[in-house]
Amino acid sequence: MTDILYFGRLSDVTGKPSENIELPSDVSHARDLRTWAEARFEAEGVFLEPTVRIAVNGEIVDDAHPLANPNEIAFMPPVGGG
Amino acid sequence: MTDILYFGRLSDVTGKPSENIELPSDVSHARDLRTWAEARFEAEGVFLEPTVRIAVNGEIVDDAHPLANPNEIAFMPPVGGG
Amino acid sequence: MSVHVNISDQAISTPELLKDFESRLTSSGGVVSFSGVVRPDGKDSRVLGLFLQSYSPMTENGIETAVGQALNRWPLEALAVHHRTGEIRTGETIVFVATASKHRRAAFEAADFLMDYLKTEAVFWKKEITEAGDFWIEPREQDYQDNQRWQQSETN
Amino acid sequence: MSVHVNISDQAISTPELLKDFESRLTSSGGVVSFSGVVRPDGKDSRVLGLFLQSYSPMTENGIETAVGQALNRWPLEALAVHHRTGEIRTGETIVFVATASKHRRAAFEAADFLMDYLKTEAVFWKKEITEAGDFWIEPREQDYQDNQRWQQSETN
Repeated sequence: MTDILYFGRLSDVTGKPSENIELPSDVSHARDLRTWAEARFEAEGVFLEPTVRIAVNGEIVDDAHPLANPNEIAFMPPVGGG
Repeated sequence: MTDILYFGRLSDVTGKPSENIELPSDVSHARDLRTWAEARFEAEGVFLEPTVRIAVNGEIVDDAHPLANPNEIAFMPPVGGG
Repeated sequence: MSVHVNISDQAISTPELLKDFESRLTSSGGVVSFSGVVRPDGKDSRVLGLFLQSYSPMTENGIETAVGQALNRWPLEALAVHHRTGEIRTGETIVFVATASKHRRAAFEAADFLMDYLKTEAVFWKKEITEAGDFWIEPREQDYQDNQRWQQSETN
Repeated sequence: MSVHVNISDQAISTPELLKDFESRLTSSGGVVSFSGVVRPDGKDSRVLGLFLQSYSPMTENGIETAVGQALNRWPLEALAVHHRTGEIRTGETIVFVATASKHRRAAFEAADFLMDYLKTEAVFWKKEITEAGDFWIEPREQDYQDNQRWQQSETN
């Protein structure tokens, strides 16, 4: 099981700040998560925005990053400071 | 009678921070005060230093300023902030 | 050297934090503090408060990296960063930074530098709660420019 | 607009002054405070304290002129200057400056500007009381250079 976190305005799209799910078997790389989330939340492209970054277990990764049963994945819109 | 104030290191020379005196009749301009103080305290030239300024009744004056029975005269070494 | 970094949803009392900060100093001539307070005037309507999200430990790690840069760059005796998260009402303090150094310029510059980091790059997501609704706020161009100053002066 | 200028031989409590300052604010996003503490390390020997002379009302008038310049130059909501005179022991606070503005850069710069004035041009005479004796201190070249910055950036 993996925690998926939706930060900032993404939680408005998903209706929740996080969820704990079994990753589908066809989600093998970070880029697959974007299309998976797009479809899951009918997100009108927000998960495909290049400024929305993906962090796996607390580390920012690029789209080509392979996913090996991660504990925690975060979708991060641009951070704006406090 | 006139209050004469000796600020900063000048009070080390005079041995007092201020005094209340009758100005001698030959002290008619600010420059005369310098020579008067020099003689009075055997001051080795400190009252003649151009960076030591004279204030009359709270206003800085130049050496040519005439003295008309002032209430308060201050000898001010360079100010150095707090 | 005393360094405190704290991120919490508890209220910030600037005078108390400053008192605590000063009590740890022994040799500093200058102490600078900055506190950021939630302002009532939003872009379009009155702001009732903010909601601030952090992502632990990424938020803390980022702040600690900026703190390390400040310590490398300025001769500081002590440094504190307290940042609040969660719901913060207008008029309440959202951030407190304090720096102490023998030299006042170092204390001023380090506090200014840390605030620029905290206002532009720090890992926070911020929602304005206004009379007209709630709005997520993403970075302003001015904030990027402010932060840019420090990189320029490093290469010049 | 709230402006406080105070020169007195009474002890300065930075946290209390900051609390009082913050209580007067209604719209500021950023509050900067600076406090200057008497340092133990003198030029040649250990400093036990300072003796600071002012000349009223010349000292107050000079500070108020600098305060006026700050208010003209930066959009401030509030500003406070508290300066201590008389005998001040090492570790005690000699000066407190606070500024508040909607914009943090304005608050930082105004506090920095006022401190430069207070450390270079303000009408004070200062004696260091050290283990090796008492010494009157006159301006350092560095202080003049710090203060010079503000005139340069006005004409550029």
